[in-house]
Amino acid sequence: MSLVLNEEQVFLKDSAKKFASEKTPTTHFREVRDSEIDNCYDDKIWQEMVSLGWTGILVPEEFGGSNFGVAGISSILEELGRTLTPSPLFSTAVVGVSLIKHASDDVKKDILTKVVQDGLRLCFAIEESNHHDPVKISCEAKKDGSNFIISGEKSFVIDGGFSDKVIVACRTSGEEGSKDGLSLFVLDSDSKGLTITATKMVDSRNAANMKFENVKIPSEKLIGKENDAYEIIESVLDISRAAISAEMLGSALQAYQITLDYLKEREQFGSKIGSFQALQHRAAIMFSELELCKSCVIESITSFDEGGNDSERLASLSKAKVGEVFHLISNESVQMHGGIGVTDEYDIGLYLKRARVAEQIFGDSNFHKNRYAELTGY
Amino acid sequence: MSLVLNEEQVFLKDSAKKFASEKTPTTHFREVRDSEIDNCYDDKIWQEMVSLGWTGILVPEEFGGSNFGVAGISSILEELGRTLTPSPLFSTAVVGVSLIKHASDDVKKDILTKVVQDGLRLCFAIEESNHHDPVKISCEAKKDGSNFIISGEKSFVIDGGFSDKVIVACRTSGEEGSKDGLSLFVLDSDSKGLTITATKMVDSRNAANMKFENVKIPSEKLIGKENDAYEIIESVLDISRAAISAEMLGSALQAYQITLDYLKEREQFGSKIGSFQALQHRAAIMFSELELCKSCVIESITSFDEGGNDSERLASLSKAKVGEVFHLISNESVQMHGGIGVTDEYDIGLYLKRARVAEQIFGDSNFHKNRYAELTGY
Amino acid sequence: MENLDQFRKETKEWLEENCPPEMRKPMGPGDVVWGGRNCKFPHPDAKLWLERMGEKGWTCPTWPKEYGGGGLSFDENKILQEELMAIRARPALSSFGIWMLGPALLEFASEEQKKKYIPEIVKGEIRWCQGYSEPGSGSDLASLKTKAEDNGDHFIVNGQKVWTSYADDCDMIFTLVRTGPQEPKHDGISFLLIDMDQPGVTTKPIKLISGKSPFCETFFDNAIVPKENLVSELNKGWDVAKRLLQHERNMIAGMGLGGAGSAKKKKDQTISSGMATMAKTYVGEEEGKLANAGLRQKIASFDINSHAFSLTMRRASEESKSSNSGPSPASSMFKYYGSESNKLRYELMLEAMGTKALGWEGEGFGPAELAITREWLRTKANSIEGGTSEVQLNIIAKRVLDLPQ
Amino acid sequence: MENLDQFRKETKEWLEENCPPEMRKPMGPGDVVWGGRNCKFPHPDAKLWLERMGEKGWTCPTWPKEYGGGGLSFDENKILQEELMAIRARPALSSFGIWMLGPALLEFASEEQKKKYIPEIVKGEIRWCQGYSEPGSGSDLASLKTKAEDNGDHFIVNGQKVWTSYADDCDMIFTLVRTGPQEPKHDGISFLLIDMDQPGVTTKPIKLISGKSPFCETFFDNAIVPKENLVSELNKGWDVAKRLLQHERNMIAGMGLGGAGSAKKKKDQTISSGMATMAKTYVGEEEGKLANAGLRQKIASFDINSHAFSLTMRRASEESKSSNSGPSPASSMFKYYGSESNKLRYELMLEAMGTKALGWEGEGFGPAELAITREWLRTKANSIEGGTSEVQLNIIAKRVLDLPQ
Repeated sequence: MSLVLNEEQVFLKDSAKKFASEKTPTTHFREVRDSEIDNCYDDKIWQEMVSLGWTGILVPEEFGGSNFGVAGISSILEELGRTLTPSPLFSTAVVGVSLIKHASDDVKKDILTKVVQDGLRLCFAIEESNHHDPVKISCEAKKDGSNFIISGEKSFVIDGGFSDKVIVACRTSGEEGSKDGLSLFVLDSDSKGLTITATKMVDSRNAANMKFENVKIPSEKLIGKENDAYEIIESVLDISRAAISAEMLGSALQAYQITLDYLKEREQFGSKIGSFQALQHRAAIMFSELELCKSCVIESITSFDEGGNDSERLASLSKAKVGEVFHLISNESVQMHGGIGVTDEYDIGLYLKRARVAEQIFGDSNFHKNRYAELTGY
Repeated sequence: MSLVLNEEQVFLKDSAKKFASEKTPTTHFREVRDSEIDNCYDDKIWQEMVSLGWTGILVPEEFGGSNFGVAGISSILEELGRTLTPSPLFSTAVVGVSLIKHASDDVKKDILTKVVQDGLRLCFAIEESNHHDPVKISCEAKKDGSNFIISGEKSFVIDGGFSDKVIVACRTSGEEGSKDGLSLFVLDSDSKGLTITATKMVDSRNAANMKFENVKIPSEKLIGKENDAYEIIESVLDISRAAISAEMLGSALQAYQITLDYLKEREQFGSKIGSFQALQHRAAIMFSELELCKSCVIESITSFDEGGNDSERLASLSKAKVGEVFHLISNESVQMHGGIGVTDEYDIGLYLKRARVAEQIFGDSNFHKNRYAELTGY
Repeated sequence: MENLDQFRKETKEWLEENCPPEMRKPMGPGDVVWGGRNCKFPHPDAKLWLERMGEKGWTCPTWPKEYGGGGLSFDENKILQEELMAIRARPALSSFGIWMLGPALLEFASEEQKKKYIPEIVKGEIRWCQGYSEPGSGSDLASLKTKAEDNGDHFIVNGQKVWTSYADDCDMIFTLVRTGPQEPKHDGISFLLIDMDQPGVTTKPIKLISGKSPFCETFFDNAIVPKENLVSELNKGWDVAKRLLQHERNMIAGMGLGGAGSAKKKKDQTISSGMATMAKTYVGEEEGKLANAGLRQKIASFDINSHAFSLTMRRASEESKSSNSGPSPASSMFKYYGSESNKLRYELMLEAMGTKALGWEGEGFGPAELAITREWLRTKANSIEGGTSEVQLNIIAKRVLDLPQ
Repeated sequence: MENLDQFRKETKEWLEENCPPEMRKPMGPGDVVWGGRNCKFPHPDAKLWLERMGEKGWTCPTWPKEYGGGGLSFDENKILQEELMAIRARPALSSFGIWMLGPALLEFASEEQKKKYIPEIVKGEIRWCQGYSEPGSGSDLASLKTKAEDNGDHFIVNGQKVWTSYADDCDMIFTLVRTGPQEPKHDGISFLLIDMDQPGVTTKPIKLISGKSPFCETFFDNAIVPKENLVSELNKGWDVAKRLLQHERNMIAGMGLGGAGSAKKKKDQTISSGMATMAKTYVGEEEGKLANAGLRQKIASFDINSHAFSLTMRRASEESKSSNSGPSPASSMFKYYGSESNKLRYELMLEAMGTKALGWEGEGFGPAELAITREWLRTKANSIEGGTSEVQLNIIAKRVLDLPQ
């Protein structure tokens, strides 16, 4: 795997950087947050992203996408993460698109084209408890002629509160906890029997609780094979874990930069506080940790496009390491800012809030450390 | 429990402090270490300890002891720990005596009197693997008329290389790992069929491997009831864990003091290195940790004498916390000394070596964290 | 000893008679009585209870009787607290006057000032807030810029304070102001008591990352302060401040408690860790053990440190009992460890609760869960307010360890 | 590309022909060839191998041909290293001349000096040691006191160095000496090459906590050094030293590798962690997982950091490949992280092995176990030698992060 981005990826990253600094600096996030819009994103911005082709980066060219790969979309997310840009890009263009790629040709054509052209919004309903667990699934889909009937509950559905389509992981056979017997379906979010409650999270984004009460769905909406979705789920989760790590890295880098700037500017006891050795050492350690994170992220995001055979483990490496470092940096940043760090007026606290939510997306550091150990054979 | 020593205990502590500084400063340890004596302790010093009554502190008055309690002997060990004083005091006067107190009257009278008067040396053979585990016992004692026949192996027997008597934990029934079926015996170290190999540890003390090959021992040498030794073992281990924590605390305090002195004296870049804020903060954190250790140790060592009902958990608290802090301090001390810290000529490295061995005695921090959680109900 | 038994008996009787039944019920968040000119009592009994306790001086049990305090000895106060606890009596009065200003006045104020202000604090007649920090001066408190100019029989004060808790509800503020701009910075500071009921003093609440807060910014725009409101000598306010900061540190340090060690033992000797019990409900258990091994290990470490810390608080109190030395530089250790520990407690709760601890408001979360999210954010200030952790470590290094400057 | 294929082919052939079979066997601890006037070869083939490799300049493959080096490009060298690896060839020569002095001479020395010293290094004819640290100057290297006085055509050197590795077996020492006591301390230092084969130079081995060591104290008592042995200008030695220190840091940083990430993948795609495999033999496993959950968690954290670190080393090399900038201040990061990581590796091994890792000598322990105990102690010096971790963090803070002084 290459540990340096190629020209195409650098280009995408640069344009995202420009976009974030011009159109979605953190003031944009604050506007959306403090507005009456429940969605917590700005549809105008979303349409601009769509017209830049970002929703099509993982979409094959035959459906209008650019197929620029996981490293491409992740590089964009990293830059958007710097300014905490709120948008359904991750849930739609990474998670949703990667799932739909396994659907039937008809479904693919229908949905992917709309994602690329109109910014159709997708979300993935998988979690059923307060901790990520891709096999702890009891939401049931029962075959009923040429239909399936879905019953059960889902929680922490990222961007689930305002999605157009929902992709849901159900149990079609086997016990809760088993890898066998999982199936994926795609359905409209306004399907009969589906109740969606958008929850407002501490990072001001939305995640949703969903309740399926005998939701009827035709067999054509099955993604992949019945009972056999586990591999698809894990492979899509790994792509998503790598991509969200990139976004988290962007946020961590920016929180660190803001703090570094503050250390160089704030005076106490007649000196810049950045001259105090204890703070210098902590800053230097964070720098080192961030360098390690950068390597994990780039190795991980390029591994999917380059067909590496260690993608699973690299995704866990990346999510575990970046999660831990973003956690550290979000705490240290607030502390180094002192009193103003805990006021809503300053941006640094926004990164702290985002850090904890992002840590939980598709497995926290504990989960991924454990998975890394298992994949390494102990 | 009192968190302040009483007068008697303060007196014992003060006389031990005087003893350590006058008779066994670290130069004494070095002499013994570099001499040809295999025992790694000085018999003259040992006899002085005996004549001061230290071996009798846990011995009831009827056998010539003073019965001054666990807090008394532990306070002495703390002071001896400061100068890394090598002696069989811990293995004899704490572990050995506490075990023998559960023996028959005849055995008690015989052994305890000799411990108090002549400094008879005792050791406890319990471990069978490289990690402490008081129920992982397969060394077997088979009943044979009025005798038992012992077969099996023991390792890491503290001071086992030069003991007069060995107390051995055997399995008389049940499976390895079971609490039931354990029995204790006391026997002479020159018993027929017993092979003792003294090992030289990194702290220059001795621990022994023991091989029992059909060692015959009369039933009267059973301590406590057959098959029922588990409770005795755990209660003695807890006393021993508390006492060794006190010794470790003494060593940690001294290693810290040596380092603090060095920080005030060593110059680099035209300043005392103790003026560098990064080192100051690390020193201040270690100070705080040591204060916590002091509280754990005193609460734990007084709990046995005052009949507290939380002694088990306090022993684990103390061993876990002091183990971790001594670990930290031994590492930080060497680092803060720089180059001379890793030379044999300076004392600080001796504390590092001692720290790791003491950490392993009757359970490392991992073991005791786990035990603390279990005793607390999770 | 006999006297103490007698005291216990009388106290028990007095409390039985005087503590209204309503005041023995558990408190809700709105039930704190802060006193002050516009005091809001949650219940008429709360007023009665404050009056009775204030009359006896038992809102400030150990303060001298001559200024309205209870005049109790260390041991008598221990008994009083035990008996209050026994009937689960609510605190009659909570106040920064009691916790912070009072002790400083007793040590530094003139006889007239003590006579005037201490009884008001004891009875809860005046509600005080603290005006130390300024926007430019955080840890470096002495760099404060709010200035008081001599104008004959009064000072004219101009400037701004931040982090003044409850300033918008308070009657008076005790402040540090610069009176000697020419002096080296510590020597030009004075300690002033300022009445907030005047046009020259205005306040504005501060919004925190955790949401609304009791903190305010307080602005002085030609505020008038009579000269008799100067405590200690002119330009000697720093000594008062230092002592007050130690009191504040001790207050905040106490928050680090609450792990397994401080858990109450039940009669059947089961000991439980609040954290682990809570975690079990969110991650489950296997054979009695917390299901997540990594989390279990972290909670055990936390509980051990918490236990050790609470023992250390107790040891310090036992040790100081005889020497009666008051707050020492070691209080920095408690402030440091306590606030870091409290932050860690909430991080662990978040880890245990997963997505359930990440709600902000609205549906999908229980009220207790939402409260934990907010409190987690609130704890981030623990290691900043009352002197940052870094400042505490500096103090330990210099004053306790005597390391070179 | 074609040229490279051709180069690979020729290299393969040459190695096949010239690398003696004995030199393709795994090395024991005594098999390192250090070169020098009194070089001890473990086997006659080692001498042959050194002569052949030295002749081609392949002991220093990328150094210029005109001074005896191999003159290879970056890519050619990569191929050479791959081919050497493929036949498991032993290094023909290990030397501080190659690792440290040579690159500095190529950058700073005069033409005459390069012509004289570089070929000797390439061929392993002279064994060099480094004389930087002094008893009073650890991290503050520039406070060194060893002085060189001008005495016409030579200097007279007096003073003492410590931590001179293998000084007792070396022929020459490159040193920093004070030539300008009047100057500010960095400006009065010169870089001198001193022949140790003279009565004025004596050495004494240093015993470490880990036992015997290659380190020595080196004493200069009126040692004579010809003026042509001065590298760079008089009083400009600090520039040479700084560059050399960066090389040293890079060398030591490499030691932090070796966790799961750097483990070789076998054909069947199983990936293994050396640490975990080792730990399993000492603490056992349950259903394929390391039996001790706490230790498993710690090893996973370590492996993750190790993996991330090795990726970062690789990334840095890929990034610098095009820019060819040589060691940067970021090398401090590698030195810091690598040495801390290596210390942690051994602490974890001790934790896994329990009492088995605590033997010093004699019966009861395997040779590998005893070696780990010693190496654990030896790693404590990793974060001290070549600039302490604290110094590295200072450098990052100042040079990389540009934080104020």
